[in-house]
Amino acid sequence: MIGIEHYVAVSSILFVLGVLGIFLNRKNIIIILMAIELILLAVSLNMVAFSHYLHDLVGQIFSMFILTVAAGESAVGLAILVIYFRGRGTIAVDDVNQMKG
Amino acid sequence: MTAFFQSVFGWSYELAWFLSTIAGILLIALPLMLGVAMIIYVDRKIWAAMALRRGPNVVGPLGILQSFADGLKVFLQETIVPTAANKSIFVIGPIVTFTVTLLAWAVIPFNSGAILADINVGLLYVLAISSLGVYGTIMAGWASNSKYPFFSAMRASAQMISYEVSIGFILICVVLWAGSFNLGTIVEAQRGHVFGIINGFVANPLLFPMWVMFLISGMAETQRAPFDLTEAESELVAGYQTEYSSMAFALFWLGEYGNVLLMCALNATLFWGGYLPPLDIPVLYLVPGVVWLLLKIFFFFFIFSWVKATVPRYRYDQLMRLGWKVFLPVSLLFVVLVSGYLMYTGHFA
Amino acid sequence: MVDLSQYLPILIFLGVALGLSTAFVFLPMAVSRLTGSYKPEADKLSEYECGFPTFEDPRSQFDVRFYLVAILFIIFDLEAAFLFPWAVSLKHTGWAGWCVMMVFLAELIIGFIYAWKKGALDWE
Amino acid sequence: MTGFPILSLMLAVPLIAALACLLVSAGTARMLALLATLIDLALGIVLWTQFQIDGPQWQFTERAALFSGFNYALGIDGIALLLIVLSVFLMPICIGASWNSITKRVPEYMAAFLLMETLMIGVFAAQDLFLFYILFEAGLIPMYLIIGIWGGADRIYASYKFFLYTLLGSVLMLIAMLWMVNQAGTADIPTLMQYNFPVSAQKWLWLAFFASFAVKMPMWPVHTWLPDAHVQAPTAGSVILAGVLLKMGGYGFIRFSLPMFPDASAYFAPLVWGLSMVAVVYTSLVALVQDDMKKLIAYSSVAHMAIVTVGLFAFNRMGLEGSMMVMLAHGLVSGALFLAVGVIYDRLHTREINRYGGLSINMPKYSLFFMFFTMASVGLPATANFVGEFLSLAGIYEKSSWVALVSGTGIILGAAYMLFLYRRVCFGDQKNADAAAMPDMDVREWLMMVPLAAATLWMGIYPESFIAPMRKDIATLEARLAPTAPKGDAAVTAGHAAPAEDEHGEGGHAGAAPVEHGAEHAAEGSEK
Amino acid sequence: MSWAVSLRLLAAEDLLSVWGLVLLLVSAWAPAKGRAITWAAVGVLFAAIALVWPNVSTGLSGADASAFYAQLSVDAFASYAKVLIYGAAAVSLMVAPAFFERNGGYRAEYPVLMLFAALGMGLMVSATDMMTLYIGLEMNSLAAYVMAAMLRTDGRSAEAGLKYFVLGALASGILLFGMSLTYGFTGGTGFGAIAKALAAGTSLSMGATFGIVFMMAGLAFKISAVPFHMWTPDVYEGAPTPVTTFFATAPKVAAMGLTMRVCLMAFGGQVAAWQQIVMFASIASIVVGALGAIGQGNIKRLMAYSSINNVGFILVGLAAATTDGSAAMLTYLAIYVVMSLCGFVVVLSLRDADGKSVESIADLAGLSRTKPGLAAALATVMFSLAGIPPLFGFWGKFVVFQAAVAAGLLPLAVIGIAASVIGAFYYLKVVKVMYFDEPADKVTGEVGSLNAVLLIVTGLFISPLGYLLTGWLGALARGAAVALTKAV
Repeated sequence: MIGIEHYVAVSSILFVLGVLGIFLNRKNIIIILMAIELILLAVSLNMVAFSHYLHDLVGQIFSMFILTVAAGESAVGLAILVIYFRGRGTIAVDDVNQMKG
Repeated sequence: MTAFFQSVFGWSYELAWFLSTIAGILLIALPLMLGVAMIIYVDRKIWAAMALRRGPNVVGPLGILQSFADGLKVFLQETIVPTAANKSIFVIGPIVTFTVTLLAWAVIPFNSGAILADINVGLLYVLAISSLGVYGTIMAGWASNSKYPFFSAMRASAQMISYEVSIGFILICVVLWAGSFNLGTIVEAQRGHVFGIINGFVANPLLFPMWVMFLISGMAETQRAPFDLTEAESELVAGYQTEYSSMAFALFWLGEYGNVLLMCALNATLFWGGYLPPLDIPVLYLVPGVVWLLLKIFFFFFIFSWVKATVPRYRYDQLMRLGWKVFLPVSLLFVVLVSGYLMYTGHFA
Repeated sequence: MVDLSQYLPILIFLGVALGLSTAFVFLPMAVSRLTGSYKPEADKLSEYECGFPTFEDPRSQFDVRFYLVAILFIIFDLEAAFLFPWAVSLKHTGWAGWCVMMVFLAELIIGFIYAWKKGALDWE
Repeated sequence: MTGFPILSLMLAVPLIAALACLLVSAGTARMLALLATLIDLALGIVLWTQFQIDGPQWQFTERAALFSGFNYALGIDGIALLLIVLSVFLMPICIGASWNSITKRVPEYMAAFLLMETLMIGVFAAQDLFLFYILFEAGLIPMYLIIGIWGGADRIYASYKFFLYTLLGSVLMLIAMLWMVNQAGTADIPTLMQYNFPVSAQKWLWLAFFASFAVKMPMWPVHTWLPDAHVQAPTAGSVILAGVLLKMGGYGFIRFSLPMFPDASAYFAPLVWGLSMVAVVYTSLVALVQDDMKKLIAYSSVAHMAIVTVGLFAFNRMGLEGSMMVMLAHGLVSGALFLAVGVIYDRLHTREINRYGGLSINMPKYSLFFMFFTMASVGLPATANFVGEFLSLAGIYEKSSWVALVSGTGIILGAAYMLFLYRRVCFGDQKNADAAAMPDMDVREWLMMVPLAAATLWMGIYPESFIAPMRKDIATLEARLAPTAPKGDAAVTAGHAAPAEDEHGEGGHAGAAPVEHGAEHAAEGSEK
Repeated sequence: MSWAVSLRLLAAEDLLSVWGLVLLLVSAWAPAKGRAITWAAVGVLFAAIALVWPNVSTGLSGADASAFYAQLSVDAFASYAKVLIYGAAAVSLMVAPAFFERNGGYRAEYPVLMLFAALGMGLMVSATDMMTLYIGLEMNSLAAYVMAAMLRTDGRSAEAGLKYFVLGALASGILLFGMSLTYGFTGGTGFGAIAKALAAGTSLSMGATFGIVFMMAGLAFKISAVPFHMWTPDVYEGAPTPVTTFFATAPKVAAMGLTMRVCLMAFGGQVAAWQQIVMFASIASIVVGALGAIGQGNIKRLMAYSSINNVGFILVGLAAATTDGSAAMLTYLAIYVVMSLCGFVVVLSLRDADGKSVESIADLAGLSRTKPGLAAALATVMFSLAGIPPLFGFWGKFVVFQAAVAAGLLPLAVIGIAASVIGAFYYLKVVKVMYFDEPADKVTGEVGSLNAVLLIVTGLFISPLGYLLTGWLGALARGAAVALTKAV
């Protein structure tokens, strides 16, 4: 039977994948955006699983908020990315280095 | 059916359940594919008739086997995967499109209780699955690594998601009235909806405009004429399928028509009482529900064809304008109106 | 408790559908090799263009409006996500729930009006 | 004791003048600064005359709860009185010294100096631990600016070194203060001076305070900022640095380390002795080989301060009084020496000793003063330093003859390098034409030198004027230290040569072994 | 509790949200009226301060302050933080139009975004439930991301926005993951429920420990504490200076307030679980902030490292985990906000003859002769940030270390304060450049009258005159801290 620990394990794996995706990815900023979404999905999964497990609706409501905010976040992220691309002509991660120090 | 398998063959519950489910799936998928093949033929026939032409009439009686001939032809064709393409994504594109088309049918109630997966958020499921359809399009356009498919895919996806917004709000009106996401429940909620006799939300003055918008949105969503802007020979060649050939190409076609049928089915289910007869009169219930549903689907398909044959094509800016500046505000307004009316009257399902 | 068993057919359906469409894609490939219609050549495999090699990376540039549409979609579609649970539970939440959602919708509409006024909804 | 807030007034006058200076022109700023410092000097004299030698320990106390967490609490005893008087006495001289030599940004310069005066007076008058700390630290900023803006070529390095060394020392003290206040429940200095902290904690606290005061003092090996700062600071900056700022370290030992942590002081006394011995010998030797006049005097300051610490950690009246006297005397003498250097620096703009020579020929009056202060620095009897050094060494001799012996060599070495300096500058041939052409002192320089010389003589001939106000306070301190003070190896009381070993077993009482004329007095103190 | 009561408790936030929306529409119709909208927004922020002020002075706490079914609390603690937040937002709004008009155009949306950011921060510090916490946090962050990238013509601005976005989103993700674990293993999202589940004495489950650790990591990102500080210098440098002014002040207060509430209210019963993390972050921030600043040539980057450094000092108060510690943090925050505002107003006033911003420290050479007022203000800020006593900045460090010592955290206090000497080094460097070096004559632009007024007001606050406020400020901070710890 699938228990809560399985959900937590899966979401932890997703979470770690997301974090690694941000730090190991050297190619494309869009991938970073996706990695962030992955993290948020991991959290949502956790929330829903715990909510089910605890017989408590709050977790599910929380995951709704997370989803919505994630949407807003990616909208803003995309907008910034567009501005960035217009100025720089590239979205490679390694090129985001105009400021150093 | 599970019980049937159990009693006849003496199988265990799990096995019987599994086999009956498989059977159900095949009962949906195979006729659907057959239906798509036929509907392509029908489409061409209707279109021809409106243009006072004959349409396909060579293969088989009245040309009825035309689609099968076409199918066989593409099946035997060489599959070309362009050198510049991202091979795996290129191949996955049509698979996604067609899979998604099939999957959405899992929650459509064909008759009272005749539903493959009677989940309580059926409508959300449909919405979610149909959103996934964008992926097939965008994958195809992207993976082709060629100008025209790419532009076409961008257009197609922008168009699809634009109308999905207003579709979402429209569906909320339906859900408000039905009080459930379960498609079966929604259909049942339409029983005797108006004056206690007319089955279907469509006769409701608050929901009728919603249905009109849903119908039009459905055309835009499935890139049917007059919104078939993804395919423009002069500028975009064959749209995002330009680089495709053989069955991969055909799958997009199948997918497209499958989606059209799904839209028709949703029109029928959400606004026209689904498997219910038009009027809540006992005698009409003698006809099986699935027949009513099929009739309605066909009726809507006829409308689709009719529009395709008669209405001039929209420009892309007009299309986006219609979606964002007309449908979205109007549907939002109706969410307010419908919910306000329901609150005021306390008339919940 | 939610009966998740109803989702199992969907999973099976997914398997079947995937299998079907995969077969549709790959079978012809095999068939065409058997029948000998599989004759790839460089020109055939080049991307579609009007008789000359493509000038530039086809993905390099496209209208930023597509991004804008995507962004708008994300916002409005996700806001609708709040409406769904509200719609099915309106009779339980009563006027309070209705008023709160109207406030929410008002904010959404203000954002919509802003976007409209700013020309985000125009397509030339 | 009239209730008139004279201390606040002394703080306010230079502060207001400092702010006013920023708004006026260079010439006005000079006058304003001189006026303010002279007013403060007058107030300081009033303070001295009004101070009741037999009165309560803390006089002129003021208290106001202006702040939360610490109080605006002022008050002075004899020790603080003398240091305040020293400060206000030196200030007009500093302003005078800068009268012509500072030409750029005069208003800011004067403001910085006046601010320094406020802070110095405040440090000595503060009766709240945190008020003390704030004022103590605040001195860093104006001093940093004085060195950095108006200093010599290497001023930036010097100003950094000065700032960071002192800051590091004092932040540790802050933590110790926080702990003490938390433990004792009050930040009142007089109360804390009576408070008995646990012995184990005392050691840490003592070390933290030591970190601050040793840097400020400065003690070897954290003295290195001092020569740099002195060399680079303008003349008046050097005067104030040597004359007053260094005394804050000594004042800190007297006011905090010794009375608040008597056990730890005794425990760490050998450490202080050791460092002081090294400092006396080492810095004296270093001073011998200096080519730079200011650096030489700076190293001599370090050596003198080592005598101060030795005296302080003698734990007896002689040592403590001697230390105070050395501090006061050093304030006058080294200040005067820096001024003397300043006088010729203003003319030739070099501090290199070899550029001068034979000044006694063309600057006889100057040479006379220079001679006088050189002698005073050496510790010639009848000058200020003699009294202090003698008392300090006598005090420490009671505790450790070896320390006294080694420290005593400092006097000899001091004579060596100072006379060597004097010979090279004032005697011999006039090697350099430009040095030979320098005019003698003018009226302004006379006005600065004469008071210093007079004060030095006064202190050397009639030290009682200066010892009297602090006698009672020193006695109190000695009594506080008596139970824990380490035993001496060379008690010089005739006829009682042996008892040191015998009394060893008798615990606290034994350490009080008094000597000389203050014996009864001190013993009574320890009995109370 | 009725809705009306809740709404009345949150009157300031109601006002902010309504006016934010109104101004949004106004900005759509009158995009050229940026200045008018700005002043309207400033007025709204001050009105909001006036509305929350009574709660600070009366020390409102407990159930009286709880709104919307214990989702939010407008106790004295939240209100104290809000006063700082709204005030800082108002100031950084006031200085914005002039800057943007010189650098490629002012957008009327800026004040609107600022209002929403302020609203989000108000919710953050009020939140007594992880859900409201998250909403407030994101409301602030989303507006902040956009503001960072506001200067569309400047590549650095976009890059700053992008970096801030990516790392900010990552931080929210980590924080959220921690929240989800906490929710799962304590069974609630309300701080009260969590505190009850984690009551002192009960042993902490593995999952809840992870939850705390992840939440601390996410919060550390938001307050830019080491080791999650790396975004700060880039964002501070790249963002338009008024935005940097804002970042350095209001969100710091909000994130710190949030951290305090989470640590002391939700996890107040399990101090041992987070105390060491906080201590480590504190010392690391102090040291890294100080060391990192040494090599910086850009004044904004320097301020960024300085903010990291200061966060370390503030965290010392959190490590104490006492009411004293909280009061000290709040006092420090107030002083820090004013110091930063003053510092950034100076930075905003540094302009060359063409009106371009001067950001290089080397270009400040000899500023004390060309612009004595500016130099004096910046020097005051620098000494104050370094915590040199007569200036008010010392007071913040003082109270914080006092609390740490009182809580028995002597080693932390000793290490922290010793490391502050490193920090003094780079603050001195700025003073050195301005006062000791020969004039470079780069900064020749006029200081506007608005900036001058702001400089005088903030400068007087951090001058020694500030000590006269210690009693008043201390009482307010204490009232707020009591409200926070009493709520447990």
